[in-house]
Amino acid sequence: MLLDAVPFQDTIGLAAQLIRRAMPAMVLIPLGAAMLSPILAARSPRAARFFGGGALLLNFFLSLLVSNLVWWQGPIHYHFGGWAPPIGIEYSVDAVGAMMAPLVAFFALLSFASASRLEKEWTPSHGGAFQALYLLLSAGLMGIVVTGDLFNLYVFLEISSLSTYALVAAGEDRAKVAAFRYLIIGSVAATFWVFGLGYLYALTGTLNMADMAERLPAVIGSRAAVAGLAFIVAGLAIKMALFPLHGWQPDAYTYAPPGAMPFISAIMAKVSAYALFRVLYDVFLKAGPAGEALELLGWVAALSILAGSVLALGQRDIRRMLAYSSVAQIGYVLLGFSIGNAFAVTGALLHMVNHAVMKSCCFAALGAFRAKTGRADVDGVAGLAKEMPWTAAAFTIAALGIIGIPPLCGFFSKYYLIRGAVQASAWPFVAVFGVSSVLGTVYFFRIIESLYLRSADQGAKREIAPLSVIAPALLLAGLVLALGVFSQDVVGNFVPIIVGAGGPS
Amino acid sequence: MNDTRPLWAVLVSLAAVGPILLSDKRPNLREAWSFIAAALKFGFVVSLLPAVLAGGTPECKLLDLAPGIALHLRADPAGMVFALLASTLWIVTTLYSIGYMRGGKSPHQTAYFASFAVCVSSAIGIAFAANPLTFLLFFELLTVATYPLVVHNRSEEAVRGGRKYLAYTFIAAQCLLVAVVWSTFLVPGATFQAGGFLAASGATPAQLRILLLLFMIGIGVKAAIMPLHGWLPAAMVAPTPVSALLHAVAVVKAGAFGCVRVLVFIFGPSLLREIGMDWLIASVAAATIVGGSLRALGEDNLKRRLAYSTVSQLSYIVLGAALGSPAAIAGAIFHIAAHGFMKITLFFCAGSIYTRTHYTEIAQLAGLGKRMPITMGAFTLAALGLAGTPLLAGFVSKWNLALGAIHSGNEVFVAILVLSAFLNFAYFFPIVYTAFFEGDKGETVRFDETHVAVWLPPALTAVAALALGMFPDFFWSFYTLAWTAAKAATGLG
Amino acid sequence: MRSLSWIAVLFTGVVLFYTAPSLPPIGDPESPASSHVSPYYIENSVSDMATPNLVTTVVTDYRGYDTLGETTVIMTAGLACLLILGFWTPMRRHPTETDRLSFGSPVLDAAARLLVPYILLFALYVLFHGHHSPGGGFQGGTLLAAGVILVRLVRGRDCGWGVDREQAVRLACSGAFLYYAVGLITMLMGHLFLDYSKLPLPLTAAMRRNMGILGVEIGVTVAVAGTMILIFDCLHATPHEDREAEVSAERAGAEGHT
Amino acid sequence: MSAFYEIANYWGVAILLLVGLHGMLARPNLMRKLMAMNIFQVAVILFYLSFAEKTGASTPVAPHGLLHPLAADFINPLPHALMLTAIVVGVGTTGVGLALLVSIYRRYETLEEPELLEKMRRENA
Repeated sequence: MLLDAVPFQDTIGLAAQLIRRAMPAMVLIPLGAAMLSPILAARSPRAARFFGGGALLLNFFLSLLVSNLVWWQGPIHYHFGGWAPPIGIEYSVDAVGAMMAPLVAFFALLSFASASRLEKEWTPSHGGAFQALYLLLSAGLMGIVVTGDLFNLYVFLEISSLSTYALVAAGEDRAKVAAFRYLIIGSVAATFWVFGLGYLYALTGTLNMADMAERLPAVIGSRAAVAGLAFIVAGLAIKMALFPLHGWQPDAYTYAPPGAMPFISAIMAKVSAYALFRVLYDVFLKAGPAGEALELLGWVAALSILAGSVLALGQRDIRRMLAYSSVAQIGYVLLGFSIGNAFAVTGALLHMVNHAVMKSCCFAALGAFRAKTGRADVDGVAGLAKEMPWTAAAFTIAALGIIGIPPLCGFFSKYYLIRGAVQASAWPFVAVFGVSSVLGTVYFFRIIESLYLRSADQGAKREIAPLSVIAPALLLAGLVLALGVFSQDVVGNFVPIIVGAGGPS
Repeated sequence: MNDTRPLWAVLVSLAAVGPILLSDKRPNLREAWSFIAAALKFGFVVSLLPAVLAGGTPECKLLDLAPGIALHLRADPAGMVFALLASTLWIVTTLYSIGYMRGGKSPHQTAYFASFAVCVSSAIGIAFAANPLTFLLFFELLTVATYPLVVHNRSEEAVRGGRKYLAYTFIAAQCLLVAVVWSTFLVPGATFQAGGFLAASGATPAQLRILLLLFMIGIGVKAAIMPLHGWLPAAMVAPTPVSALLHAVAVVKAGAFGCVRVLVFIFGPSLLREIGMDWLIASVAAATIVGGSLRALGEDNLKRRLAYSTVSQLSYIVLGAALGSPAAIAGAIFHIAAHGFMKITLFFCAGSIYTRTHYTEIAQLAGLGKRMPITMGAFTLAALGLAGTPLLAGFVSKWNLALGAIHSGNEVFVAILVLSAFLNFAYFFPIVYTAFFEGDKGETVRFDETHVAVWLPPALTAVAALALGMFPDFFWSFYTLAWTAAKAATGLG
Repeated sequence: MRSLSWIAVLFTGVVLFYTAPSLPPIGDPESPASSHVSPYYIENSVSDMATPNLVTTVVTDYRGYDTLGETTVIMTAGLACLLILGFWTPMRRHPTETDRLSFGSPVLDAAARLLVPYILLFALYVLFHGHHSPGGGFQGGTLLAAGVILVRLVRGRDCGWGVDREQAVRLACSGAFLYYAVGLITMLMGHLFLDYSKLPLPLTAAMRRNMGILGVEIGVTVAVAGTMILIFDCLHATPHEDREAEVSAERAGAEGHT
Repeated sequence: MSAFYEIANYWGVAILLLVGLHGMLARPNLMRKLMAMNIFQVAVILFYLSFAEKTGASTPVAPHGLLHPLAADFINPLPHALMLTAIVVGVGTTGVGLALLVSIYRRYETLEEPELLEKMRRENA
């Protein structure tokens, strides 16, 4: 066989070459599986589900291999159709992309079990469609993470949006109205992205990120470039559900099917935030985004943090409260980007990972509570800690993480963000972090109090929550702790890269 | 160089939490686990004593928490005092709470013992933390671990007390986080140094003042300094062993120790005097001392009176650390231990009175001295100690504090100390008087003590307070530890 | 909601009108868009892949991966409609009386009978001639679907040459998969994804690209046709319970008349 | 900076965009919102195609037999290729939107947003 004839060191080189060649498979595996799922599901739904799960598992291992290779040997580039950029489309995975890719793959795999559990009541082709859309969503999000071409990013943004509209609409009756509102606002966002890209294309003539980064400094002075950036950022702000533009998120999170929620809640906003990071720090870095533009972005983010926290206070339904809390937490990420120094950006990227884990743990635990009592409001979960001690503990760990209690992971991303803000002596932003954590304490402890301190009303119907829903919550809670303790290993990989790659000092 | 004993001291009780939770159904096994953990922890801490007394600082660095900042545990003299106090009193409190809980048949005992173990391990972590970030990590862990204890008996009043506790401590936690981040920004990778590490930070005095303010708010809530003390009386609704833990063993003591760390080991006496904040903090502490005592006078509930007495006693420590002269710092560090022993005795007595007679108001205690001589005897001994009468631990620390006040040139605080002695006497003597001299004289009263596990701990701690008064270096050599830390902090070397 | 819209419109309007003048003038040959990347496309597509239609070369080869994404977008839309409106109304082989005449008056019936074959033939022409004249996969697929949907509209809801919802789903997915497979072949052979010049065909590199484009165009056509039919069918379908109610009402009506 | 008449297309684009945006956000009827969304997407298509223009250049299909077309003779094919995608995305979104509207109408018998929200609130209470 080819491999054993080659001495060991070469096999490493060969393996690296193989992974370098197989990198786009991170998107192609779920894509191909999605295309085959409806056909397979018509024959036998069980086989289709194993096929989908297997594809996501393989995809997760590949993403781990790719990210380790990137962290070991530097960015990987892949030219589609044999055409080098800027002629053809290019996939490029740098250190930060190598962090996001396994994150997307992991969450796709993790909530695939609980998402597909929902299909039992549906006809086979209905189920096949649900699984195909779920795989398309993970392919779309992975496509956004690894692409190096701005228009290709739009295409995969649209794939993930369309599949999210459908996944949200698959929930209860009111979900269809929420999905329609999400469709309208989401298509505004995607069209803003294309429109902003149009401006930049008109000025630079290219769609490739690296090439545009070279050609932007010459034209950054003109108003059109700033307008392009403004439209792109506005589009992504809608996708990230930043305050004033977050209208669609609470309904979408509340009425979406619980199975898919850990995936949607964790990753959707983060991938858009990552796209913003690529635009701000890959494309616009050399051109130096206008100082006051970033400053304005910072104030929008701060407003979003405060508004999200305050709005979350007033909610009885936990899903809606978690949606508003996501509005606040994504504000942390944007604030980290707009502060701009290496610590703040590291904090923002780390917070993307941490918040993805914590928020999806909350939703997974909530899914288990809902499976048990059928209700998802604060009174509905009263006294559940006695019957479901492990899930309640998982929810508490995630909640304490979001508040920022050491040694959980939320604390460390907040540490970097505040460290960055102090270094840039942006004192109002430091105050914003503090206030929002306190507000977070209030609305999370209200739930913890209800879980542990109030007695359950015996009348409510009680089913046994299936293991496939509880397991993700426990696994994620463990991850929250592990990410906290080993946050240095996660950070160690992309701080030098950001600082090294001429990023913000 | 990597001496892992401090790490084991912290981890042993964390490790005990698992077995405690698992042996929920078998109380004896659960108590056994607590005892084993307490004994092991005490053993580890005492094993560090000779090395520290010989001037060494056994330390160990674990994984990095942030770039350039490791999870760094180091046993220095001041840390040793707090660690010894916490581990010793944990054994005594475990014994006491077995008796108290068994007697009182209170529910949720497993949650109590588990969070108690986490509290003590974070207290030891705070004692041995070598850099501000590690200190913050254990400080917030303590905050979270104490919440289940404050809301222990799940009553509406307890939940409200818990909410108040959360409001105070989490706002403080944010201020402390910002302060720690700012200090690591000013002096990257700094560890606690006797005499403070901020002197070379190059920050302007105005910035340093704000930084100090943030630190004091962050830690002051736990140290129950006057404007920030609101949560402590509200937390009195918890059962007595919890109050004992809150007051004497871990929580509030961690706050006071935190103030010592900030004032002596981050800012340092010379820097404090330079930015003119030493008299400000000292006067706030003095105000708390007097204010706390006055509030204690007004309280009729025994435990609430003891709570306000803690508020005022803790500010002795803050006062000593703020004054900055060697004697004051030594007195402050010694008072951490002295107040621990005395106050825990008072709470144990209050608990044993409650289990036996369900009296909570001071007026009800008439004639109790004859029925419960040992409990009331210990109570009187500890009360006198707190008032600062010679031959008791309180006197040693008060004497050094007064000496320090004179050395540092602010004589007015000596007057404060004397005034507080009278106030202490004013709010403790009525209790002692009603217990021994009032009540119906005539009928013969038989000896009516509670279960041995309830009256033995207060007796032990009262005797320990007496012993500490007479021989300040009794067993744990608190006095020498306090003075070594004080000399190092003020450069007398 | 209205005030938010006025603010948004006002703000976007200001940005548009303020920044439009700084865009390059329309039609200027030296504008960055026309001078940086597009000259390569214009000058090299005929020699690279023997395809005069420059847009087709850009769509299917230079930026072929975009079009794979596009085809997936279409398939996603189809599957989304199926999931949202997946009320399963199986095709009935023998249409009832009303189905036949729901739209079809004799005039429409005759016109459709004449028109549909030419629509389908023109669709195939547009597909296969996409290399040389404006056209290609998407246009071909839409025309194919138009023909089938015209028959449905005229001949009533439930008969459309056996292309019921199940086949439409299979059509949509297999079309997209054909496009995906063409790219996968070169990747499995160790070359780059969608690199048609490495296809295992006994032809010159340019002709291999030409054939690759054709294969991809066919995939797109099948996908678009399948999806269009699927979406039409979903929107057109009535849920189970309404269906039964309709049929029973019909039967009652029929008894009433006889 | 280009003169007013040189960038006439972009005024058209701006107007279409604003009409679409207003229609989507302000119109109460959901179907109208969907139509406004199409106007919004058409505006972007016009915007891109106005980059492709080259004065004196013909449509991007090389005549038969011309092996090396000159850049100046043919307009820029890239925006046309991109707008093919935008059209397809527009169709996809409209298709899904219509499907949602059909299912909403079937469930609530109305497409007017105020009425709809009122019905949902009454059911929820």
